[in-house]
Amino acid sequence: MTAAETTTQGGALLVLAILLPSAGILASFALGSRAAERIALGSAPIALVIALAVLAEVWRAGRPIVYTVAGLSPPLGIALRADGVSAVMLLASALIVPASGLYARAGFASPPGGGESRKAFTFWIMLQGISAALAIVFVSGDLFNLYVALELLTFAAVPLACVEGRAETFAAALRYLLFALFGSIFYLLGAALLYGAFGTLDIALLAERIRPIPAVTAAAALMTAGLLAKTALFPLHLWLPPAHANAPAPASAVLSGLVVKGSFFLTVRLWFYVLPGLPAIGFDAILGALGSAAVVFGSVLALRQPRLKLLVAYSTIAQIGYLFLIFPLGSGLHSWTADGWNGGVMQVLAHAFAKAAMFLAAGLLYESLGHDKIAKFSGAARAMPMTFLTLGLGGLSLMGLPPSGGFAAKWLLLRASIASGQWFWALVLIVGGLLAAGYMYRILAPALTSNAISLKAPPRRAGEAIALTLAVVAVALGFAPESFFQLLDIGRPALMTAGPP
Amino acid sequence: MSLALTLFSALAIAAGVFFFLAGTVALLRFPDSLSRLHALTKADNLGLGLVVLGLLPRAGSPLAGLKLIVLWALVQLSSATVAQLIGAALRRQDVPE
Amino acid sequence: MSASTIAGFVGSGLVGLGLYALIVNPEPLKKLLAFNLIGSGVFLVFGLVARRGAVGAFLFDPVPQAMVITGIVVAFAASALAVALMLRLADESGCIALDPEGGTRLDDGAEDT
Amino acid sequence: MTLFDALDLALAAIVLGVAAWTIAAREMFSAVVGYVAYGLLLAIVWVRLYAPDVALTEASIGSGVTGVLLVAASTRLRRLPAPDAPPGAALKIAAALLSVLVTGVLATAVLYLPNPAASLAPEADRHLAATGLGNAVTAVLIAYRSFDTMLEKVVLVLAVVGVWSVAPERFWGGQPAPLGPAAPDAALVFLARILAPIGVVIGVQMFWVGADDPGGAFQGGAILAAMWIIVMMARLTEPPPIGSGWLRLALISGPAVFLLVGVAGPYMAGSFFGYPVGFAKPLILFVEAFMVLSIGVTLPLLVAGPPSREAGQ
Repeated sequence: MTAAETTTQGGALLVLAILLPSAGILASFALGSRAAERIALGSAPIALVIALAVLAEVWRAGRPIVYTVAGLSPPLGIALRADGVSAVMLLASALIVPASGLYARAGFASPPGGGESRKAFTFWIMLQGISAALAIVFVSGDLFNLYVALELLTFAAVPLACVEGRAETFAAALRYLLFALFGSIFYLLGAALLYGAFGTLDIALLAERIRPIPAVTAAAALMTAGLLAKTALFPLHLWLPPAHANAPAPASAVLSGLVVKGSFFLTVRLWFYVLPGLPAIGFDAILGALGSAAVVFGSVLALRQPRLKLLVAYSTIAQIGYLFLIFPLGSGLHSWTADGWNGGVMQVLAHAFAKAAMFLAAGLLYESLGHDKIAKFSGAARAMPMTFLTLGLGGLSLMGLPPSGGFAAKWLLLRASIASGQWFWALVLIVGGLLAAGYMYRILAPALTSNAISLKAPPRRAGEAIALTLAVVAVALGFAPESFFQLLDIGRPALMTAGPP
Repeated sequence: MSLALTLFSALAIAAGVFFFLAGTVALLRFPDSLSRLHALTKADNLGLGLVVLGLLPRAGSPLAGLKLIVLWALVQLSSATVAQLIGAALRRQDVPE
Repeated sequence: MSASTIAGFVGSGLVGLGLYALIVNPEPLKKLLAFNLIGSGVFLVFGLVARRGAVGAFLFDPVPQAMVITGIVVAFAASALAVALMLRLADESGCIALDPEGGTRLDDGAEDT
Repeated sequence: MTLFDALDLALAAIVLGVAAWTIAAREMFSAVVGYVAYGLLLAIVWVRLYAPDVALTEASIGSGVTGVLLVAASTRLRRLPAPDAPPGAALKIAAALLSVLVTGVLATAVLYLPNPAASLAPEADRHLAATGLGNAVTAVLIAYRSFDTMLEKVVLVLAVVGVWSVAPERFWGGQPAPLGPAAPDAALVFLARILAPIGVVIGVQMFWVGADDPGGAFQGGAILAAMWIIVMMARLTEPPPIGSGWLRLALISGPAVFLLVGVAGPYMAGSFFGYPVGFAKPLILFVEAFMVLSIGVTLPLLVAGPPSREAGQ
C-alpha cells in the first residue's frame, strides 16, 4: 500500500470551491430573496477565479491536486482531488451557472419595496445549490461524499423544474424526483458493498484494492443503473423531457447543460477511476449500445416535437447518448483511447455550452412570440436574427459540423472508432449527425422564410448577448489548442495504470 | 438474598411477557377495534409494568432504576392518550378498520 | 447463521420488494413508500457491513453506522419534498397522475400564457 | 441453533412480512400504518446489529417523524381518484423478475464478502482520544467525516426551500397549515402539556450523552422535533410564518456554525474542518448544540409543509 495521501499545494482551493456556494446558500436563506440574487451573482466572479486558480495549479503541477479534509488521510478521512478533467468541468460550471443567472435577472427579480418573492428565493438559492453540488461532484475523491453531492444536486434541481408553479410542472418534478431518488439509493447500495469488501470509499484506495469478487460486480451494476437513471440515458430517460421543457429557460439551461453531466461524470469516475483494475466484463459495450440507442431514439423523437423546448429537451437525450461512447472508445490501454477519452470530454463541454445557449434562445423566443410552437415560426429569424444565430450556432455543434466543439468531439470519437476497428460506433455518429441536421432544419427552415411576423415584445438585448456568447464558446471549443488536450491528460487513469504497479 | 431477587426478576418478567402475549393474541383475535384497543392497553400497562419491575433489581444504579421508572411512566402517558384518541376517532368512524 | 448475515439477506429482500413496488404501483405515495423500503434495505446492508467490521474489542465499525444516520435523515427530507409535491399536484389538478406525456399534453392543448 | 438465532430469524421474517404487507395493502392508510410498525421493528434489528445510535435514529426519524408525514399525506390524498391505469401482467412479471434478480445478486454479493472483513474500527478508535469523545459514531459524524455532515445539513436547508417553493405565490411568507383539527382532543392537549417539557429534557440529555454513549445531535434533535410536532398537533402553538427572521436563523444555525468552525480550522488546527488539539471536545459540543437546534426546527417544518395561509392570519 502506498503512503497516506496528504494535501498538495493549492489543495485548499478545492475546499473553497465547495464552501463558497454552500455559505452562499445559508446566507441567502437567512437574508431573503433580494440578497439571494446579489449573493448568487456577486459570488460568481469569486467562483470563476477559484476555478481558474484550480486549473492553473493542476497545469503547473502536472498532476492532480489534493486536499485531505480535517487533516485526516483516507480511508478514515475524506480526500478531495482535482485532475485535468475536474478543473475543466469546474470552469465550465463556473461559466454556465452565472450566465444563466444573469439571463434570469429579468424573470426572477424580487418585488420592489423590500418584499420577498417565492420564485426569486427558490431560484437563486437552488442555483447556488447546483454550483455547490457540481463542485463536489467534480473534485470529491470519496464515494459517500459524492452520494451527499448527488442528493444536493437532486434537491436543488427538482424545485427548479417546478419553480413556475403550474400543475404539469409539479407532475414533471415529482417524476424527476422519484427517478432521482431511485438513482441515488442504488448508487448508495453499491457504495455499501464496496465499503464492505474493501473497507474504504476513497476512489484512489479502492482502485488499488479492487479485485473481481461478486460484491464488486454487483456494486458496479447497481451504481451504474442508479447513475444512468439520473443521467436520463435511454431507457431511463422518461422523466427528462417534461422536466426540462417545462422549467423556465435559465433553469432548463442549467439542468440540461450541467446537471445531467454531474451523474455522467460520476459514471466516468466509477468506471475509469475505481474499476479500471476489473477485467472487462462487457459493461463498456452495453453502455455504448445504450448510448447509441439513445442517439437514434432521442433524435427521432426530437424530429416529431411540436414545441421548440420539447425538441431541445429530446435532443438532450440524443446528445447524452454520445457521451456513453467514451466507455467503449476511451477505456483500456490502446493507441486510440486518448482520442476516445478526449472526444468524450469534449462532447460533455460542447453540449453543455451549446444546449445552455439553445435553451436560453428558446426562452427568448417564447418571451417575444408568446409561444414556442415550431409551426408558427415562419419569418421569426428576420425579426430576431441574434436569437436564431444562437440557435444556429448551437445546432452546428449538435450536428457536429466544423468548426465547432461538437465537430471536434465527434471527429475524435470517429477516429477512435475507426482506429479500434469498432466501425459500429462510427455509424452511430454519422446517423446521429444526420438526424440532428433534420431537427435543426425543422426549426430554421420556417423561421428563415420572408413572412412577416409580429412580436409581442422585442427580445431582451442582454439575454440575446448571453445566449450568443455561450453558443460562441461551444463553437470556439472546436479550436481548442493541443495544450487543452494535454490538460485533460493530467490524472487520466489509463495513463496512471500504464505506469509500474 | 440474591437468589430471591433473581427469582423475583425472572417471575416478574415472565409474567410481563405473558401479558404482552395475551395482548397480542387479543389484538389479532378480537372482533372489533374497541375491544382490541381495550385488551391492548390493559396488556401493555401490566406487561411493561411487570417487566420494568423485574428489571429494577438488575438496574445496577439508582439512576438507571429511575430511568426505567420514567420510561414506564412515559409509556403509560402516551399509551393512555393514544387509546383515548383512537377511541374518539372510532366514535367518529374516521379510521378505517 | 449470524444476526448480521440475516440482516444482509433481509436487506436484499427489502431492496427487491421495494423495487417491485416502485415499478408496479401507479400511486406516487406508494412509490414513495417503496423508495423508503429500498432505503431501509440499503441501510441494513450498511448495518451488516458495520457488524462484520467487528475486530478485537470493537463490536462494530462506526463509519458505516454514521453513514446510515446521515442516510436516514436525507431519506426523510426526500420524503418530505415528495409529499409536498404530491399534495400541491393534487390541489392543482385533482389527481396525481405521473403519466410521462401528461405534462406535455396539458401544455399543448391549452392556449399559451 | 441457539435461542438468539431463532429469535433473529423470526424477527427477519416479521420485518419482511410487514414490508410485503405494506406493499400489498389496498388502503393507503393501512399501508402507512404498516410502514410505521415496520420502522419500529427495524429499530430492533439495529439493536441486534449493535447499532444503538442507528436504532434511535431509525425509531425517531425513519419511523416516527416520517410516519407523521406519511399519515398526514395519506389522509389528504385518500379521496383522490386512482390516477394512472394499473400495470399490465407483462410489466408485473418483468418487474418481479428484475426484483428477484436484484435480490439474488445482492444476497450473493453479501454472502461472498471477503473474510476477514475490512474495518476502520481500530483506526477510528486510534483518533478518538484527539477528539475527546467516547462515542466513535459521533466522532465519525462530527470529526472524521464532518465535511459530509455539514453538507448534509445544507441538503436539509435545500429540502426546506424545496418544500416551501411549491406554495402558491400569494402565500409566500405566510404560515403552513395547522397540524391538527380546530378543536383538538382534550387527551392530546393534556399529553402535549405533560410530555413536551419532559421530552425537551430527554432530547437535550440525549445530545449531551451522545459524546460518549449512544445518542447525539441527530437523535436529540429528532426528539425536540417530535415534541414541537405534538405541541402543534394539539394546537397549543401554530407553525411559524416562513418569513420569520428568527426561524430562518434557527434553521441555518447548525450548518452555519459548522461551516464557520470548519473555515476557522486552518487557523486553529492547520486544516479545514480540523479541531485544535485539547480543545476539540468543547468545540464539537458547541457545533452539535446548534445542530440540535437546527434539526429540532427543520424536521417539524418539513412535516408542516409549504405556507398555505397569508401572513398574519
